[in-house]
Amino acid sequence: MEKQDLLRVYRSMKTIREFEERLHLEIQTGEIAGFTHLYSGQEASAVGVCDALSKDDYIVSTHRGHGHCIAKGCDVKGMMLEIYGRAGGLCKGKGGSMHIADFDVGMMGANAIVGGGPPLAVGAAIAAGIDGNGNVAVAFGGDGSSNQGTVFEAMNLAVVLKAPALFVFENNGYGEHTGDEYAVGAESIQARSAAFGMLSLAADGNDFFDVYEKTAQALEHARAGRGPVSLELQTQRYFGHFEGDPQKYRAAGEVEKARQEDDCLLRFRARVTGDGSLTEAELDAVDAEVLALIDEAVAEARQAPAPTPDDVLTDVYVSY
Amino acid sequence: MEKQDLLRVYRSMKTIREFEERLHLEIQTGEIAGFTHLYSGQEASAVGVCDALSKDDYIVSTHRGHGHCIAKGCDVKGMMLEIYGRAGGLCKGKGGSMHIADFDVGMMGANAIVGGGPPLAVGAAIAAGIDGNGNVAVAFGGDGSSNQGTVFEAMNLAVVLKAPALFVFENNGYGEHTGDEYAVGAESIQARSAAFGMLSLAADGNDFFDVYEKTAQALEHARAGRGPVSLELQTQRYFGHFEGDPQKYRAAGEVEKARQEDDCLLRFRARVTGDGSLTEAELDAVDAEVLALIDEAVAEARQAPAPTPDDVLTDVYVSY
Amino acid sequence: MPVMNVRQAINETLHQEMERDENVIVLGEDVSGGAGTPSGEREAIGGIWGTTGGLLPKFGEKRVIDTPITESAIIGAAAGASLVGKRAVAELMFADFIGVCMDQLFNQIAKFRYMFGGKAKCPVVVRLIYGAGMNSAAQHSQALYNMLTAVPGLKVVTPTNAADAKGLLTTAIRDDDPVMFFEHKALYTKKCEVPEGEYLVPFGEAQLLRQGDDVSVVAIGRMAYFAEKAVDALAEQGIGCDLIEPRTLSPLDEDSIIDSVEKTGRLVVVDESPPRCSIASDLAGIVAGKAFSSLKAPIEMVTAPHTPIPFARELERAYLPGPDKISAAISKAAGYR
Amino acid sequence: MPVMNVRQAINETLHQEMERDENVIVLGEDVSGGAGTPSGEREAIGGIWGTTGGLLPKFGEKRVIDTPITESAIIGAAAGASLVGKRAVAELMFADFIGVCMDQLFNQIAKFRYMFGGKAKCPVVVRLIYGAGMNSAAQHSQALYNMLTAVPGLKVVTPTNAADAKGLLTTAIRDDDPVMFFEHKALYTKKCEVPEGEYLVPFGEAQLLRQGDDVSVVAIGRMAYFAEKAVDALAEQGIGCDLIEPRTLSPLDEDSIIDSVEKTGRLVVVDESPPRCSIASDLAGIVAGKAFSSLKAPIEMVTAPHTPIPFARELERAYLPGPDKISAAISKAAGYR
Ligand SMILES: Cc1ncc(C[n+]2csc(CCOP(=O)(O)OP(=O)(O)O)c2C)c(N)n1
Ligand SMILES: Cc1ncc(C[n+]2csc(CCOP(=O)(O)OP(=O)(O)O)c2C)c(N)n1
Ligand SMILES: [Mg+2]
Ligand SMILES: [Mg+2]
Repeated sequence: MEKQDLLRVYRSMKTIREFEERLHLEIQTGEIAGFTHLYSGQEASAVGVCDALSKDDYIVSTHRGHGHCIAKGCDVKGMMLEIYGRAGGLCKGKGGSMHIADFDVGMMGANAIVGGGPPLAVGAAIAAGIDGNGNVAVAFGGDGSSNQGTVFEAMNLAVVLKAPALFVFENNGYGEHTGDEYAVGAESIQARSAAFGMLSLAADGNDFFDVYEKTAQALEHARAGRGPVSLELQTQRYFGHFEGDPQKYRAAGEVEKARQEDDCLLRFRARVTGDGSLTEAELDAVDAEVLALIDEAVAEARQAPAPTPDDVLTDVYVSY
Repeated sequence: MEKQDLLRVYRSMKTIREFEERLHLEIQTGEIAGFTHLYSGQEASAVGVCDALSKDDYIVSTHRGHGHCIAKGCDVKGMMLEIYGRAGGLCKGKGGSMHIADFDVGMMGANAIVGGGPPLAVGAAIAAGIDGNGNVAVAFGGDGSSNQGTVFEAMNLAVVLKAPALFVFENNGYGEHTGDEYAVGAESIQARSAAFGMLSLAADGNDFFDVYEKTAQALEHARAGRGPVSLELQTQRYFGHFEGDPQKYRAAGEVEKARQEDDCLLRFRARVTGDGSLTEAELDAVDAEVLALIDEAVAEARQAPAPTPDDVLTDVYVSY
Repeated sequence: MPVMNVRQAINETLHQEMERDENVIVLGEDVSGGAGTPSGEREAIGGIWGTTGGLLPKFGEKRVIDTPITESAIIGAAAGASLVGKRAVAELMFADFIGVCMDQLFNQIAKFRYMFGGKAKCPVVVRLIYGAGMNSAAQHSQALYNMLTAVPGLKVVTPTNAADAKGLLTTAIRDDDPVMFFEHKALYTKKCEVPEGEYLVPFGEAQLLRQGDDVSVVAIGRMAYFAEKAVDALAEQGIGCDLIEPRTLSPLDEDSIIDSVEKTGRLVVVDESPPRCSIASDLAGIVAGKAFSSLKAPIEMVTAPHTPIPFARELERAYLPGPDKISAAISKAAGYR
Repeated sequence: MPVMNVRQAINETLHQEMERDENVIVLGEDVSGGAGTPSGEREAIGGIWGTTGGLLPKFGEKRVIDTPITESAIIGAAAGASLVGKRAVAELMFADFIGVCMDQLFNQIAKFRYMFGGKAKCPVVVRLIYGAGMNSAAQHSQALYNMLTAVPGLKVVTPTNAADAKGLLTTAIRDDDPVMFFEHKALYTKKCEVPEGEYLVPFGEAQLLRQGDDVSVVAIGRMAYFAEKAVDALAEQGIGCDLIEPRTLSPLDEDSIIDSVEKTGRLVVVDESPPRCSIASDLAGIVAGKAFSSLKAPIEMVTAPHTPIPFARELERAYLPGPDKISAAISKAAGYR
């Protein structure tokens, strides 16, 4: 990767991290309403996948969608406004954290229904297949989602139609308060996907480079018309399932250890400085830039106007 | 197997065959209403599985349920009355061909929703597991049903809970007018089930003995608390998907060939007479008995009284 | 004008619209049939209702897509394709199957535009084949349009004749919102004259099947035919009815119904569904709110009973609202003082 | 009598009924939590709403079953177990998730008894946590009881206070029919006195929260609280209302509503759902048919608008029927001449 590419990747991961760490604090002020599921810890997954995509490829996301949105190129301030429920938010304050979408950058929406997204991704992939434009549609999902019937159906349909879809399973070890060891009856998500008849890969979800390379391999396969691909990523989430989660399912010291020893940003930094691709100073400069952006985004969101009651009634239909 | 066992098995298979062949004719008179999906050709599957079960084990069936009902011990005349929509039918004429049930013999109902049954079987299996009574619940399904999300969910849940459930996939090559080669993206249903983390077997669905033995193996596994089992049976249906199906998806001569070369009744007969277990005369006597029973059942059903309009309003709730 | 039945009208419309707009695609179980079968016959059925025949040979496998039995994925895929530029027409072989794909219908398709602040459009059409009358029992006979009419974001259409089937389906396919298109299985063979070429019937415009001053009768789907019989028989006895068939349940032509009730003062609603939270009660509620001052008699609802749908001929006949029950309700409304 | 909130009342009831009848089982996502996790803490949460806490330690893993995210299998398994002798209490963490298991609810559970000619019974309870008010947006806030009230074969219960939560849940668990038990997430912390020990509230008996002669107000779920505010304020202005909270939507205590309307001649129905095919229109339809002669004013429906549920605080507040809108509707009904 070129230097500018590495900087872009780092900026993207760092933006997600700071966005989420900051939200974690801001939520405690009570200013942000509703459910918020933070992505901290999983940045290499979103960015590893999305950086390998083109702008015209599609992604479909989940309840834990901020990372996917930022990685695919959604406007960070527009997202922050949305999460604050402001009129100027990406969805005019109607969607909130769990429903951010931006079709201009191929982001087809976060989805608060576990398993709701993969069938949609297959549809976008079918459309790409008809148009023969080489686009791929990615369905993000978690370990927990991998047991939902809609996800299995989507995988089988994609195989049957050889649709250029990529099923990314971010395995962070938990679906809410339950372990994947329990909820996934299969030996692994990867093995189960393989048995559906598709190319099935796995990567270290905390290693940007591994995720990126496996995604590139998957995309080559899918773009060549050889059918869908599954990709299981082992990763970790730093915060609770939702904000306020007592997290009694964690091992003692689990998160601290992950943050110290297996953090995707630290690993990225070590590698690119270690091999001389980037300097600490260059990365620090990105950090500063990102922090400033997030500060600005929060400041603007706080002061931005709320939607007006009349807005309730619009955007239900194109015409009615 | 003892002689009396072999005779019972043959009688059961033959009863299904004659029941269905006769229905095929009777339907053409216009006397029978609604959708009817005939089981002819698949008898060794239903009987091979059900003969290995005890009366206390449960089965859950499909739209193509007559064979399963007879094999599990439903009253043949009660079934015929039901299919004719008579007040004395097993379900008082309210269910019809697609909804025959008889809880007294562990038959938890045919089901007109493809994939509707397997979750129910898992529930019965969970109940058996709680009571520790060693009972097993069998979910019958077709190749087509194997792609339905509810079926995948049922399999995973059974694995997670180690529920004593048996998923029987009768692969007759078609889901309505579509081939399993197309609709099942996986290498095989068996392989896909295996990847869910359960013991996964296959048998020649036209060979009673093979089905019976594999079922026995599955039951031993499930009764021992080692979790669910999947069993794929290769078989064939002799009639259309529903009565009236133009069957343009068939190869020329396909059914004739199956009837001559791979018929489960002929194969059973050849084997048991070949090894001297039973004589042709003994089997012929069963044939005559069965034909007489079906004649009687049809005659009685034709003359039996219809339900009365007031019956529409009963049996909705236990109390309301 | 050529005479054709509803089945043919729908088939013709699909052909016309697929020809006109290459973004129109069709998907569902056995919409062609024959995939992966030994006969080599690629169109083995053309839809079990015969409505999608000839599409695959003409438009090819990319645009006419046979699927496994996988309704959640069918509806989801139709939605996903329509979010990125296609106009997918998905078939649910029986409307009763909404149970296995309901999330895609009411949490996804219906809500995209709103949740995403107006930025998405999802011009999907779901064709749902519905209704009793063929002894298909509890899981293959239901009229479930009430459940989808309840859902903001969806449009719901219930054509009753071949011309409307064509005109409304054309409108549905060209509409930028998701449309639930209910086809009554017992009406497929109903024939009438159908305009040639391009023909659109707008949403939200009821049709007036009969005119009269004594009672307003609103009947949905197949019930319109039963109501016609009742109304015609009563006309001979001197009771005149407006007979209104809404054509689309969402949007609803409230004005036509209210105007009629303002004239007659009496309302009978006829609906094939059970009574609770039905279209019948929906219309009754609207009129009891908006045309109360004109009402001269209790609103009569003629519906199926609060029971599942029975199998046997005699039972299903007793279950369904028929001309007799409708007639009795109209007489009661007309006679109320 | 001890004072407790709805959450505690439900928890206590589950404990009591599981103790009383060993056939009662509980299943759902994270009803215990902690399965397969590194902490070794087996009860990591006790239900995300805190209603199933303490059950696993007391009754063990066989009867308190954590499941994967697999709603169709959860409801199906609950049904299957209940068909063979258990009384399963399944939790749907959010009622909005009926979309992914709707078939099991309306085609399976609801219809077994009828399809099988009265031979099956399926005493399953599905607990559905519902309602807006927590800015959970379009897919986590819906009041979908209308969709299930429409289904013959199901019973539908909507408790509004801790005592009823206990009494109705006890009745639900002992009932031999399938019961859809709707718990409003914004009412969990509402406190009141709750009878100790065994306590049953029968189905089909509404409660009269306020008495008055001018207007009948029927309010569902959380709307009863908003209606109370409106009614109390209007009482000071001399407008007296009967305030009826049905407690169960199916069976419905029609008599109480009709009796009240026969007294007041005016009806306001308040419902958190959008208007079409809602409980509001259902009740309006029933009254417009059965108490017409007593009606002196148009029936007023106060509902959410025909839109999905928005996220932002300001929008959700505008979306929900509140005391002001209810008050305006009552005044309108009372003032109609
Ligand atoms: C159909 C459905 N069931 C349950 C939920 C509640 N829920 C939200 S997130 C979640 C866990 C998802 O786990 P996983 O897929 O591993 O994603 P993660 O939260 O770990 O990112 C659950 C159960 C839901 N939103 N939708
Ligand atoms: C949910 C649902 N989708 C579609 C159907 C229509 N249908 C009934 S049987 C059938 C084919 C089933 O195929 P398979 O499982 O192989 O069983 P077979 O008919 O071969 O016995 C289909 C599509 C249905 N009844 N339910
Ligand atoms: Mg997870
Ligand atoms: Mg088959």
